[in-house]
This record gives sequence, C-alpha cells and structure tokens, in this order.
Amino acid sequence: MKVRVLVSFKDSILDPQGKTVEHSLHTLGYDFVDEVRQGKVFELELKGISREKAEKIIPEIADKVLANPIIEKFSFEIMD
Amino acid sequence: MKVRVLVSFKDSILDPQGKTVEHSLHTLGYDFVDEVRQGKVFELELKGISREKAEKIIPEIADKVLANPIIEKFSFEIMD
Amino acid sequence: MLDEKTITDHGLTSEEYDQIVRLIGKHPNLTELGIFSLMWSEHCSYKSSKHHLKKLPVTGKNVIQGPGENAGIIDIGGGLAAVFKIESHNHPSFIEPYQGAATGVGGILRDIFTMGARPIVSLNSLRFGPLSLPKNRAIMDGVVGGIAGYGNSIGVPTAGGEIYFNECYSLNPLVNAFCLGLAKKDKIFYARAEGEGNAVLYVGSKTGRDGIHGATMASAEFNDDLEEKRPNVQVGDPFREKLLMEACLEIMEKSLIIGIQDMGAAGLTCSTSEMAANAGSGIEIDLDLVPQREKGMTPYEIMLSESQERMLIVAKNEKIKEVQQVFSKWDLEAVVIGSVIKGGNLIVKSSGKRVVDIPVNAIVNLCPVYEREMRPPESYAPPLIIKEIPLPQDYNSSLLKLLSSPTIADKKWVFRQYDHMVQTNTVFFPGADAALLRIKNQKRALAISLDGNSLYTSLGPKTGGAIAIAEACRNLACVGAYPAGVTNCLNFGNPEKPEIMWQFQQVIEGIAEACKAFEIPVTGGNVSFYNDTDGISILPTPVIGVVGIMDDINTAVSPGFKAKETPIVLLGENQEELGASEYLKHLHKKEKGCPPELDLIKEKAVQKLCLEAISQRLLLSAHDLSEGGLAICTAECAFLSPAKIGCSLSLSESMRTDALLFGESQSRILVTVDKTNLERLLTLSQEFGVPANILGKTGGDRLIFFHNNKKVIDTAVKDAFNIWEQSIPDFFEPK
Amino acid sequence: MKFGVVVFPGSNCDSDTLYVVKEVFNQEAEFLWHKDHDLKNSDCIIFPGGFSYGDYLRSGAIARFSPLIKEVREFALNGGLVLGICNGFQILLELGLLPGAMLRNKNLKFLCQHVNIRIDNTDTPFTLAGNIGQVLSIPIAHFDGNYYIDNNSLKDLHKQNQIVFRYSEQNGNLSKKSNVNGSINSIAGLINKNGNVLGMMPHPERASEAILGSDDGRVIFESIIQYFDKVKKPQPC
Ligand SMILES: Nc1ncnc2c1ncn2[C@@H]1O[C@H](COP(=O)(O)OP(=O)(O)O)[C@@H](O)[C@H]1O
Ligand SMILES: [Mg+2]
Repeated sequence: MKVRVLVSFKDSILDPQGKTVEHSLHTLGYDFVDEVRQGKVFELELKGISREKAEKIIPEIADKVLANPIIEKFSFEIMD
Repeated sequence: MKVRVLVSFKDSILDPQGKTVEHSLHTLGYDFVDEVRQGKVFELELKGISREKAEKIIPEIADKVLANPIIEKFSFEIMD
Repeated sequence: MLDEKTITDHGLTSEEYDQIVRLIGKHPNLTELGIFSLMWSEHCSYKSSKHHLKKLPVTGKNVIQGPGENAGIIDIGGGLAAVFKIESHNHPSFIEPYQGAATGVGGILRDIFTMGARPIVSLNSLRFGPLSLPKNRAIMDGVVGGIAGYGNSIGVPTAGGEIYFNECYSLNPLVNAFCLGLAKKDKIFYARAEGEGNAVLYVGSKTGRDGIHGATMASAEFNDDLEEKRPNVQVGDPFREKLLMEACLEIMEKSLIIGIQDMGAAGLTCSTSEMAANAGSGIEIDLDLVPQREKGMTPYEIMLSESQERMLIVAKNEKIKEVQQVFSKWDLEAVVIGSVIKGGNLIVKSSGKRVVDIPVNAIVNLCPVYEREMRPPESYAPPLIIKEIPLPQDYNSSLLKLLSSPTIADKKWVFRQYDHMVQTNTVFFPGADAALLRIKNQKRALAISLDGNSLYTSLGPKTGGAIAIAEACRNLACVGAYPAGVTNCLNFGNPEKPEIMWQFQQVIEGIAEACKAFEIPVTGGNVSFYNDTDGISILPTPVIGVVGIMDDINTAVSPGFKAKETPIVLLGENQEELGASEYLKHLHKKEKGCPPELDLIKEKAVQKLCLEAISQRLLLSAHDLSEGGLAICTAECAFLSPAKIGCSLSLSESMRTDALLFGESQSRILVTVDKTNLERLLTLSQEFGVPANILGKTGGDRLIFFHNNKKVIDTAVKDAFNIWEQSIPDFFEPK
Repeated sequence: MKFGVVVFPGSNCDSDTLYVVKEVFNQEAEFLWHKDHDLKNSDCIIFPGGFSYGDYLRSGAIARFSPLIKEVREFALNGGLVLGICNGFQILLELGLLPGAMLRNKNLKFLCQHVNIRIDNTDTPFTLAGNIGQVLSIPIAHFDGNYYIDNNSLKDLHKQNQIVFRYSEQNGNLSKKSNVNGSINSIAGLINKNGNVLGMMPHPERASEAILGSDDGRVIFESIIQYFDKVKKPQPC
C-alpha cells in the first residue's frame, strides 16, 4: 500500500522558503502566482497492514515523526 | 486556483533523508513501513489564469524552477 | 474595565494593575494592558533582578557603553569598538529546538548590528539533559541544527562555546547565544527617537501573529498548558536577516538615520516605547501602515507580535528617500509608520482611532522593582566525606571513562556543523581554550571565552560565580589575551522562590567580586528566570562571556603539544579537592561537596605569569585545568597536538591519587616550553610568586602518569583519543 | 589582472574572496552586483560561497535568475575564466555551465572542517601551478556538497579529464572515509569541456594565509594569475 503524507507549515507560520520562491517566480514574470507555500512530502510503502489500520496509524506516525505539530500540519492520502 | 506540485528524487537517486525517516520509524516499531521517500511539495495559489493555461505553464515552471531535472522528477495536480 | 481574569492571564498582579492605573490615570484597554504585560514582564523589566544587578562593576576606562543598551561596547584601540552581548533563548528552544535556537541567534545578531557593528563572531553556551534519553538527543540535534542553520547562512562564524550535560536540563535545556561585532568608534548608533517631527520607519519582514506573548512566556514556568503556548514559536529567516543586516549597516555607514532599535522580544511595543523613553520624547504610529503578513490582525496582535527580522528606525524626513533606496536595493520594505512627537506618550492609531495613548516612561521605566525574599536552601551543599569515596582500582579505566563523559568529550560533532571560518578571521577554532579572531590589517586580535559550571554554582553559588569569571579569564590568558569586558547570562529558576533568589544574589556577589579583582567591567547581559518545569528548577547557571584583547596575534599559543622532548610545567598548585568535580559526578554518581577554592590573588598571579611568558614567546603550548583536572587537561594537550604526541608525568604529592589526577583545583595552567627556555620560565614564575613544577616531558605515543613512583596511568594516546572523539557521535550515529 | 567577485544578496564569502585576491595577491578586484549588467572588464569572474538566496528551494537554484547571469554566461561561452567556490559551484551546476547536481552530504549534516583534496589535473588555468597528485589541505563548509552525475556523463568527465580535485587521504589515496560528503568518485572540483569554468566545493580563500591554519589554497589563485600573465597578456612583438 502506498501512502502519501504532506507536511507543511501551519497557515499562520512564516514560510521563508515559499516566500522566496514566490518572489523569484514574480521576477521571472509569472505574475499570476499569488502565493507559494513549500512543504515536505513523504511517500511511504507499507506492507502487511490493512487499510483501516493504516488510516488509524498514519496520523500517529505523522504527528510523532514526520511533522512537528507545534508549527506544522499534515494531511495524508492512501494511494492504492 | 490552487495547484500542487510534487517534486521528488528520481528513482535512481539515493534518498538518504527518506532512509533516515524509514530507519527511525523502524526503531519506533513501525515494522510495516517498507520504504520511505522524501520530497518537496509546493502549493501555488494562482489568479487571473485559465485552467488550460495553467496546465501548460505549470510544467514549465516546475521544470525551470521548482525541480532540478538532473536529479528530480515532478508531478502536479490542479486542486480547484 | 477589564476583568480580573484578563489581568491575571496577562501575568500582572492586582497591585501591578493598580499601579498602572495610577501611572496612566485611567483603566487601560486591552491593547494597553497587553503592552504593560509585555514590558512589565520579568523578561523585559528585570523587576526581580535589577536590585541585585546594581552590584556588578560596570565602569572602566575602555567602556564606551555599559548595561542599558542593546549591547555593551568597549574600546579596543585602533579606532575600533567591540560590541557584544549574550542572551538566552531557553524557553523557545525547549518548545521547538531548531527554530527556537535559530531565532535566538537571529535575535542576538540584531542586538549587535542595530548598534552599527558588523557581527564578526558568534558563540553559544548549551545545557542539555543526559544523551542516553532520546528526547534529549532530539533537543540537542535540533538546537545545534538551528544555530548552524541560522549562523551559517548569515555568514557569521560560530567559533566557540561550551556544552554541559546534567539531569536538571532534561526538561529545561539552556540555549545562550553570544555575538560580537566590530564598529568604528565614531559610528555607533543608539536606540533613540530624537527630534520632534522625525519619521519613524518600519523595516524588514512583515508582521504576522508570531510569538505573541513570547516575553511573557519566558517569564513563566512550564507546566501542562505548555501545549497552549506552542503556537507562539517563530520561524527564523536567516536570509531575510542577512538582507536586513546589510541594509542597516549601509544606512548607518552613510549616516542616514538618527536612531535604530531591533524588534526582539515584545516587538513594536518595546522598540517604540524604548526609543521614545531613551530620548525623552513621545512617538506616534499608525498600525494601518505596518506591513502585515496575515489578514485581520488586531491592534493588540500587531503591537505584541514577535515576528522576526524587523527593525524600527528614526530618520529625518529629508533622508527617508535615501533610506528607502537602500532597503529596496536589498529587496526589503521600509515604510514610514509614524513620527516622533512632543510630550512623552506612545500613541497608536488604527483605522483612524486612537487605540493606545500612554506615557512611555510608565511602560519602560516605572515597572515596580522587587526585593524578593531570599533564603539559603536547607541543604544546598551535601558535605563530602572524602573517605567515603572509594579509590579506583584502575586509574586507566577511570581516565577513559571520564574522557567519555559528554561534558568532557570532544564536541566536534557539534561545531563541525557550524561554519566557524567564514569571514576568514578565525585563528583558533572551537576546541581551543578561547576563540581567537584576528582583525584584518592589524596586529591586535580578539579572544573570547564562555564559561559557567553549574555544579559549582549549585554547591557553592558565590564561589561558583567567581570561578566562572576566573576560568573564562584563564582561558584567555592561555591563548595570550587579557580580559577587557564581561557579558553574562544568568539562568535561574523561579525568582519567587526564596532559595532561587538567594542563589541569584550569591552568584552575583561572586561575579562582582571576581570582576573587581580582575578590574574588568560588566557591560551587559541577560537574566533568564523561571527555568522550571513542573516546579523543579534547573541548577543555578550563570554563563559568563569574557572578551579579551591580544596585542600581537603572532604570539598566540594553542593548547596542543607542539614537539617531542619538551618539558611540561604546571603553573599553580594542586590541592586535594574533589568536591563538585566531574569525576565525582560521572564516576561516583555524586553531586556533592564544595566547589574548589578560589584565591583571586593567586589566580591573577597565574594568569599574569602566563600572559608574560606568552608575550616573551617562552611557551610552546598552554592549557588551563578545568573539568576532569590534570589528567584530562594533559590528555587534551595530546589530542590537540596534530601529531598526537604523548607524554610521561611524574607526580609526587602526598594526596589521594584520584584527587591529584582528576581534582579540579583552580588557578592552574599546564604549559610546555622549549628546553632552552625552561630556566627563564622558572625564574619568571618566581618573580610572579607562582609555584611552577616540572612534571615531565612530551614524547612517545602514550599517556603515562606516575604517582610517587608508582605507574598509575599508561594508555595509548590513540585509544584515549578515540574514546574522547567518539563519545558524542556514538549517541547520534549508532553503528 | 582583474577579478570580479559576484555578490548575490545572500553571498557571504564575497568579502573574504575579494580580500584574498586584492590584499593577499595584490590583484585588481571589484564586486559585481547581481542586479547590474556590468562585468567591469573583469578577466576572471568568481562566484563566491554563501547562501545566495538563503539556499531556499535548492542551493544555488534561484541565483541563476539574477540579471548579471546573462553577461556571465556570455563571458563564459566566450572563454572567459569563471571560478565557482562552494555555493558558486552549486550555482554553476544549476546554470548548466557545469554538468551534474549536488545532493545533501551523506551524513545529512552541514560540514565545516579542513579536508584533503588531490589535484588530478594540472592542465587547467586554475591548477597549472600545482602538481598532479599534490594534496592540499583546504576547508569545506557546506550542506549540499555530495556531487552527483549519471554514469554516462561520469565516463565523459573521466575521458575529457574534467575532474580536477578529489577528496583524498593525506597521502593522496582515495577512501570512503576521506570522501566526507559522499560525492560520486570523490569529486571535489571539476572543469567544463572548454577548460575555462571551474567549480570546487572547498574554499581556497580560507586557505590562503598561514595564520588561518593552511595556505594550500594559494595554488589556485597563483595558477590563475600565472595563466593570465603568460597566456593572456599580449606578447610584445
Ligand atoms: N546579567 C546582567 N548583567 C548586566 N547587565 C544586564 C544583565 N541582564 C540584563 N542586563 C542589561 O539590561 C538591559 C536590558 O536587557 P534586555 O532586555 O535583555 O535587552 P534587549 O531587550 O535588548 O534584549 C541590557 O542593557 C542588558 O545588558
Ligand atoms: Mg535588543
């Protein structure tokens, strides 16, 4: 089973990387880009685990290891 | 319009960050995690641009700016 | 009128609230209350410490600026001034180690460049719980990464510091960041909003809802509602800070401004009111003009935000354009948000309404000052009955074990993550007794040492405080620099506990006494109280930073052995002292006894002797004795010699072998000299009244110690080195 | 001769580099601001170390969009000497003036330390004063110095003798241990096919004065100056 976990700064937290990318896209003339936020993506390959179990345990993993809940939020999708 | 661009290492490239995460998940007892790959995600907020235009220009931006094609591949989704 | 809960939630007592009402002649509104809550917090007002800090000597002929400004300044000759300070970022680093430490570095850098000085070096002093716990490793990994991430990016070398480990820091790690900058003596800037009608400019990053109440948080204990405090953490942007630094230094170089102040703790509130109070003027700003990152921020939030990488500037109206040009060159905003006004009030407008109108003097200077109750703890120094300490069977293994204590072990794992060479001035890298920096095109150099042993201060706060100064100065003497100025960061528990206040008072007395003996001024510092979690306080932890001057960089001496067959001489004398030692702690699991005695007259004599010997170029190497005593000091001299030269020492004193090898008696320096200079060194020692004993000589590839003709240690330098070098990495990179 | 040192907003070895060429080697030198379009008649352009744009996105990635890059690219394509140090090397890779890419150091930590590098090619304007096999002690200071290139291109690099520096032991041997950041084939520096653009991770400007612990980096600046004196100066007829 393939799971994708997206981790990014909470909306209220400054995202210096995203801002810098945004600025350089503007310099390159891509004016239609209004905002950029940059985050991390983890693609996990799981085996020997049911979908239900995964749905329960992924948030636990994300909260404990993949994201820092103080400043980051996460979301996940089970891909197949 | 919200666009999500995912950038990750090509399969042929070692991903030590992913390996480190994988290792620490194993240490914590999450044995069912078989492999972890880590990448970047960019969430772009676009305005004043049509969906067709976006579909053409996002790959350009990803190729030129967001990813380094020598080591990275990308994919994108238009979210709304 | 605001209800009682709102007032207590803002950390103000009802007496303090009444005092506010008296001072401003009205009940404050919420924003005004928020302003007072920040500025009257312990962190900003020093209300518990002020009374005691007065005892520190602050004057001296080379002092340009003592405590009271963003940083202290001393004249170092050649038209140059050294601007330096140390500050804590303990609480944020516990909550979010990486960002907490990073923004700590960012904050202290701003304190330096806001005065017109280009930061040339950073150091840091860190305290963690034992590395055997994963949580402590994660904190250390994050803190070190954050310091590296910020300092490396901005391009200021992190050239030294210190790290200790103790159980008491498990729930309350300490992160103290030091920075020093160089300014031209005639181009120093202060935080003053002078000249009615002058413009007030906001520069740097946009304001967001970051760290609202950070200063109040740093003034409270941690407990279960920690979770709630979490969103207050800020994310640092070293790139933006680099731009800000370059732009600020450029406008100051061009003399375009009147006053400038960084927005650190308490953000806009602190910078506006302090700049006005310092100049005896008022200030008016319009929040609608403040660049904002988030929508719908209230005046309360904007005034209290602690968003990073921002500064406040006062400039003449005719210079605004030029200032803005410089900032735009660096891709930064510089926006006029108000002006200096007559009277002494801070007036804040928002959507055309006056939301704040209060006297700056009340905010900045009239916070009540407390002489809190003090009482020595019942049993602060459990007596050490030395006979109860069993003598080791095997001193070899004691030495090796002590070398693996993370407090003593090699810190390369840490400092190789720091760019310690950028700016190409670093002559002695981390690992030497002091960081040594050349000043390009000058013979003169600067040396800096941080020091603070909390085992000593917990078991003997006054002696411990004095030792911290003595040892930092001794470190400077070992490289060949004499002390010129002191900064200090005092990390303590809850000051409302009489025992903590007593520790604080004792430590300050010790520091003051030692500073007076060395005739060095304290030019600033920081106090961090409330380092408690769940009611348990950290050991009292003063961290001393001493800045020294070296007249001729070419005479500098480093700790490593330089050649074979050179005599090894101990300056100073050994005493039978084991109290508060790392040996007792690490090998016997005891934190007991009194710290070693300190005789300031002897200490000064040893240091003067060392300095004189270095300036006469008599010494090949010099290293001070500290944690782990003579044996550890000797081992380090071998490790730090590029060829890993060993040595053989014969000791003949009638005392316990473990005390002789591992005791931490003060006022001792281990040196090596060329044979041809030995006589001169011994004569010089006599002149200075310092005992100097030839202990043995360098050579071979083993560390050998005899005590009263009995071989007590014999181990290969290489093996000992591996243990010392691998101890910390082994915790992080398990095989 | 004249050096031009490019300044991006986050460059932080710009002053160090200028100081060395100007004060240590007594050459003419000037900063070149990234927003300008002026190379100020420089004979050799140096991209210094640092964090050009905070190294956000990827090290060196955003710098290549700076205005001055157009001129530098033309200069390089016309055979002008370009030296990229550390972040400068990363920029040259992102620009495509050199092949390959940088990955994070193998231990996933920033590394600041002296390393040994071996000169493998002295047939370049940047190393002609050195000897093949000569080992230099020079500091590195980077997070992303783990050089990567695909196998075919790597063969090309070898064939064309483009590998100039390799991380080595003090005696010149290559080992896993000496390859501190995990670079493919221990590559620490390489040159383009035309032999006028060099990128290297170690910082020669930090090793050009004995007081800083090593002056082994001098050979690089000396080579450039010698090359220019001999080859580039119009010979009197
Ligand atoms: N332990 C101390 N010793 C001497 N001066 C101190 C000490 N603690 C604080 N100070 C001085 O009090 C003033 C206020 O400090 P602080 O609030 O930390 O400054 P800032 O707000 O600029 O960070 C500074 O001038 C500082 O040097
Ligand atoms: Mg300040």
